[in-house]
Amino acid sequence: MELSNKKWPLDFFMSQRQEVLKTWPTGADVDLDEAIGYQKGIPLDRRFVTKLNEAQKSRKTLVQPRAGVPLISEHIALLSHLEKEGEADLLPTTIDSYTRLNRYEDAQRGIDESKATGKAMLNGFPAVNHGITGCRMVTSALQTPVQVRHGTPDARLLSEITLAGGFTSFEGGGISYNIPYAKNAPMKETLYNWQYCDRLVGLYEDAGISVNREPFGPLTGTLVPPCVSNAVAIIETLLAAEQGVRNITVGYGQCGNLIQDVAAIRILEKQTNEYLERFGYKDVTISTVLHQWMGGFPQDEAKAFAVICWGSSVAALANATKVIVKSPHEALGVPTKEANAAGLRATKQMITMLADQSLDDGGRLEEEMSVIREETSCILERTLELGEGDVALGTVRAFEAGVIDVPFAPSRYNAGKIMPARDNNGAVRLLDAGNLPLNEKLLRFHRGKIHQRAEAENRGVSFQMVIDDIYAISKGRLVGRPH
Amino acid sequence: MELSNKKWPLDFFMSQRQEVLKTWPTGADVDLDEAIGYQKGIPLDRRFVTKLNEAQKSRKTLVQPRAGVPLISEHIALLSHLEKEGEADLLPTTIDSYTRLNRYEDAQRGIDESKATGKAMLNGFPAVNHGITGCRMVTSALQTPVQVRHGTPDARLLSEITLAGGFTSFEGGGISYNIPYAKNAPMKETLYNWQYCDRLVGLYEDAGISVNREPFGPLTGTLVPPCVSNAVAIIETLLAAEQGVRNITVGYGQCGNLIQDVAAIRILEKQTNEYLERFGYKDVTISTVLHQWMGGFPQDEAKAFAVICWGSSVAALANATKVIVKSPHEALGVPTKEANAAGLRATKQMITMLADQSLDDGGRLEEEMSVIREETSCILERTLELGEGDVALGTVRAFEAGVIDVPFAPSRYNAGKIMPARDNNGAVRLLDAGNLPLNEKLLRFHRGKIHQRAEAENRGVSFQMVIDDIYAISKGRLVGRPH
Amino acid sequence: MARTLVLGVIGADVHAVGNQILNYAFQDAGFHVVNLGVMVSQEEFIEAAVESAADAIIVSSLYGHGELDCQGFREKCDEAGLKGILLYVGGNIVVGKQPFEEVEQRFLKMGFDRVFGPGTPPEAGIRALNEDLSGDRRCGRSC
Amino acid sequence: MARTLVLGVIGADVHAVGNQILNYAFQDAGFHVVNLGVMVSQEEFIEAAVESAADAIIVSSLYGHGELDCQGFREKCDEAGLKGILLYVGGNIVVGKQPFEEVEQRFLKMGFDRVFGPGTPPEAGIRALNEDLSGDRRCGRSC
Ligand code: B12
Ligand code: B12
Repeated sequence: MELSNKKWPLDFFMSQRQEVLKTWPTGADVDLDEAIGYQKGIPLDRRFVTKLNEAQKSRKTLVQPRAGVPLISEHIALLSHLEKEGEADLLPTTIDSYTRLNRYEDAQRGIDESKATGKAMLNGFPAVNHGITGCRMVTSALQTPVQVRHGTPDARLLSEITLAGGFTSFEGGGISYNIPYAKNAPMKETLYNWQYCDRLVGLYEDAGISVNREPFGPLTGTLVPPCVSNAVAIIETLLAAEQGVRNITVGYGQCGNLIQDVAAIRILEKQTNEYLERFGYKDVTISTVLHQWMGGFPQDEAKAFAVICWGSSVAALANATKVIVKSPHEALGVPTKEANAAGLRATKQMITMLADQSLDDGGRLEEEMSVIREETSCILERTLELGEGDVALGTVRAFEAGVIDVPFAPSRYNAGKIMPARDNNGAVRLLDAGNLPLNEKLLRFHRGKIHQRAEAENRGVSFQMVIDDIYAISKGRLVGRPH
Repeated sequence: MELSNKKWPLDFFMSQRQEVLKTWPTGADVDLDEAIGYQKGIPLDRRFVTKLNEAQKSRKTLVQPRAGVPLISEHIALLSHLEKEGEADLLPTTIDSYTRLNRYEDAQRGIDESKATGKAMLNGFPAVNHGITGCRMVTSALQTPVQVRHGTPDARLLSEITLAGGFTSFEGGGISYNIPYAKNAPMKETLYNWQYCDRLVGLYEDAGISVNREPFGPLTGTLVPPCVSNAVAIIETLLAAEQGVRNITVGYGQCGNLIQDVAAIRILEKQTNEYLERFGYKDVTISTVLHQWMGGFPQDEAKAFAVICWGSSVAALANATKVIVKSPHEALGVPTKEANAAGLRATKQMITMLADQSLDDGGRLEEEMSVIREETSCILERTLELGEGDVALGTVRAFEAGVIDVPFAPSRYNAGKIMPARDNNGAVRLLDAGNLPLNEKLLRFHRGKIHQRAEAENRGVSFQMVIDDIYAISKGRLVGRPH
Repeated sequence: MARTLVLGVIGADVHAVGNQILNYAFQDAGFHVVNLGVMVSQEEFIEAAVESAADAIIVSSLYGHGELDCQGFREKCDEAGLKGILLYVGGNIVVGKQPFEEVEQRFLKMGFDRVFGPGTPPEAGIRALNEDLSGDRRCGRSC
Repeated sequence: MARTLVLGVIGADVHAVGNQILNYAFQDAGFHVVNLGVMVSQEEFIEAAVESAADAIIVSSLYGHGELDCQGFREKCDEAGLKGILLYVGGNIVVGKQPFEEVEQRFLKMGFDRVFGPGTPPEAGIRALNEDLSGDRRCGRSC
């Protein structure tokens, strides 16, 4: 079937499904009716959507970690710890990198060696290898709803197994789990594969089972201009809605400047709803997630706490529906459960402490929101144009043309022409806008901001600025100034 | 001599001095000329004033801990650790509670028992007992300027010994080191005793030695309305300036609401300068200090980090000249040097990360600034009226009348009639304004704010609100809501 | 009949907030409270207890000098004829973060009946008082 | 003449940022760099090293599977005729925060000449390369 943003016919989906379930033995256990029956048995208060909706209504910000280890019992112990000692409102199951690339044999080797050495040899939970039974052991052991978090370009089998396994939310998307997470995956292919996942979620929705979906907002986590990540989130939302998804959390990775970050989250929610309405998708509920700083962390734990807390403040002041939490071990390795829980507790304190405050709707915030809105529109409208009205096709062409362009991405299907850098107040701007279809006014705005910084630093505009910015947070700054 | 805000005649000061230096044997070693000579030998970059002026010029926020242990060598080791591992920009020497109350015999017992048991039995450094030599050992061992931080109603001998001992900054004031730190010290007496300290600093200034002075901003650290602490800071500044002090850091203890805190710090600096000008004090340089949350802390260290980091953000966004840092051990006891350094590093990361941002000058900030300015004026103008133009006399009478009134203060010379509570956004307001001379408009403003909260919480206005607010931060909230 | 408590913060300690809350909470719980406030000496505690025929003395110490300030308190009570009076201490009673069990032992040895760690909520004190004072006679350390 | 380095991120690892910076820094320091980017297999490293007659292979691993991905690398180099080629590895090469000395030992045992911990700045790599490649012959693990 040619790629287009059209809801997949059921029989086409079902025929694909036959193939997908064969790609690893555990696939054979998935029976959709049985799975829907199992999901129906999950109490409402253990479902992701319930928690998100409640939080949105009461303008609370929920707290969620990342976490995953190779073995089932250890994974349950880990999540229980984060639930109790971490006071997590939502739980994750982070999938290991082999599974993400469908390398299930390697994942098996990781499981075996982890058992043998008593050390975690995988960086996450290999859900496909553990199969439905393994997944259900995990999801049923906890009071708190659990989400699958991964980075899988082809997550078809993973979605089948984990949804049947009792997870009530599934992260990812055809762009956001391709460009930052793959080198050789054609955009066409990953959009297509994610239509599968979304269609599957749509089937659950049709059966009255509400499953949350979450495009991965931060992309490469490294100086991603808000307009780029917001455009991607909106596209993935439209693609998911078309396949029948009804509950979507759009995400954004903290850039570091308070005004820009709050503006980005606020306008992301607004603009997503606007595009949904424009394309006639009704009954889709949108919530937001802020990811605490996704770039390089300081190694010192006290300093890492500061980075974590700053992200938490921003989430609270922006009234994000949830915040994804880092740990004080971030710079060093996958955190122990204690370090993970400590990151959560610091975040919880910050979030609840700031629950009754939000950022002043002053001039600079409005200004920043309108800049991001305009940039994002430029990108989305050009994308739609390229796709002759079809956002799926448009996305493929937009990436070819560099109209959407993610900095520092590993994928060869990403142009890699834009170069971001911070302005004098730490907001992420474009040092080189590459082929992003920004209008002349916006380009002038970016140039002006970067030059202002260069002048303040008494140096020319150069790649060295970008490098300095990449290291900055880990060295205790936001803007990488020369010494 | 009757108390009045008049510069002490030199011979009067000198005659008092004879008595003061006799109150403990180590006083005999102080020779003013020798001391001035010693201070002249301290390199400029080890002086407090130099660092503060530089920071103010470059709009940097400096980071300073609290720290003090009973024995000299341990104290030096502690401060060296905070200098190196804590990256402190400024150092303290926190004085123990016996010394603060001139109970030098008890302090001696504490020194002796600390030596005997190998445990610190005092909560600070007994500088008077250690004398000039002990102090010089400390101040000369460090690259970073050191300040005396205490809480001493009668600090005359302490100021003599520590200034001769090479300290270049001296905290405190006749109000701020009385009301929160004493039970039975008449205001008249402490104002008088602090005129002595200020006059002494003035003598150093006359000799070309610049010594920083710092009124203690946070007072009882517990729901102190900004107008009360700002009024006290301004009064102590005027009193100090009259005696010849030339470099003053006015302080404020974080209340918790971002807008209110930034507003309080900004207007504090402004209004202090305005009053100085009005009374004709020229050449007095004013800088600001924000104290991280001074009330009850959460016991959990991760949560304590969040409280620390939130204070740091506020200091950075308010562009305070320095920030006084808490440690993750705050709720439990005097911190180990490691915990203290961790608090410092978290603060440093936050401050430098936010160095290039400040809060939007939006409507709510302006509004809050003008509220605090007006309240503070009401208090100060009534105080001046009561003193028939003399601020020292006025202060004594203002406290008698409850025109200045500090909540939760131990002093019987404080009216204790006002009752503060948070509004619905966490700003500290007046549930009961006692005898504070606020105008009707302001009183209506406070009543309105408190009622708004009561309504939101669906309960009546009561003391229970205040209790809930006192516990709130330690339980992870800012506003103490009913369950 | 309401039990009488003498309440105060010992030594040179000026931490007034917790004391005001304890005062409020103990009264609210039905005790008769003689609150001496902050900076209370052993002698003042004892004098007040004698005068008010108190059932218990509740000592707070927050600032760290508790260990020095409390030395010999039980003995002084005994001398003053308050033999067996219930003696509680609570707060941040030593300098620094120390293992609570060790601290507790040291203060029990000094003759306190109960020792409460940092941040103990008033309810814990009230519960303990209700237990220890539940008999119809004074019930001091001996029971 | 400029020394040639083969650079890449091993295994299923997509962390691209550090790789781009190392590429820039090594070139800036005068090396000739063959950068294979991310998701590079042992075979691809070796092939590129043979083709470019490289002086060293610089392996990055960030995502935690480094220990699995690097098994047998030295042996494969030997088989491919790259005996003695300089082999560095760096990044977050194991899962979790582990004592660096132990990790280093494990990777040295696997045949790597130098092992660099989390967040090592490029300059440290450059310094090491300049030392290890300073002779006028290739200087691998044997010297
Ligand atoms: C940004 C980031 C991402 C981005 C990467 C985007 C991209 N495609 O590049 C995204 C979000 C996609 C991502 C994904 C994942 N990540 Co990631 N990520 C990070 C993060 C925060 C920063 C990495 C970075 O860019 N740093 C900045 C650059 C400049 O530094 P660097 O990468 O360390 O490289 C420098 C040095 O290490 C050194 N160096 C590197 N190699 C060598 C070799 C030699 C010889 C020398 C001398 C020096 C040297 O020089 C480089 C340049 O200065 C780190 C944590 C951190 N460091 O703070 C985690 C981290 C590396 N990620 C981690 C993990 C586990 C993952 C995931 C599996 C998801 C998950 N479970 O959370 C996936 C992996 C996907 C995959 N298949 O690889 C873990 C690895 C854990 C471990 N080793 O125990 C880390 C440490 C976070 C953590 N504590 O859990 N990640
Ligand atoms: C506010 C505060 C101040 C204010 C006090 C204002 C005032 N006059 O009241 C100011 C700024 C003036 C101040 C001064 C000092 N402080 Co102070 N202060 C605090 C702080 C932050 C909060 C105290 C508070 O009000 N808490 C809220 C109330 C409600 O709780 P609470 O006091 O703990 O009381 C409750 C419980 O403990 C319990 N409780 C108390 N007694 C008893 C008894 C029984 C039987 C029971 C059941 C329960 C019970 O019930 C109370 C009500 O809920 C604490 C640290 C913390 N807790 O976060 C430090 C702290 C108590 N201060 C400390 C110190 C050292 C000082 C100073 C010496 C200055 C310094 N070196 O930093 C001076 C001392 C001056 C003096 N002579 O006493 C230390 C004590 C260290 C130690 N024990 O090892 C602490 C722990 C901070 C620290 N970690 O260093 N402080």
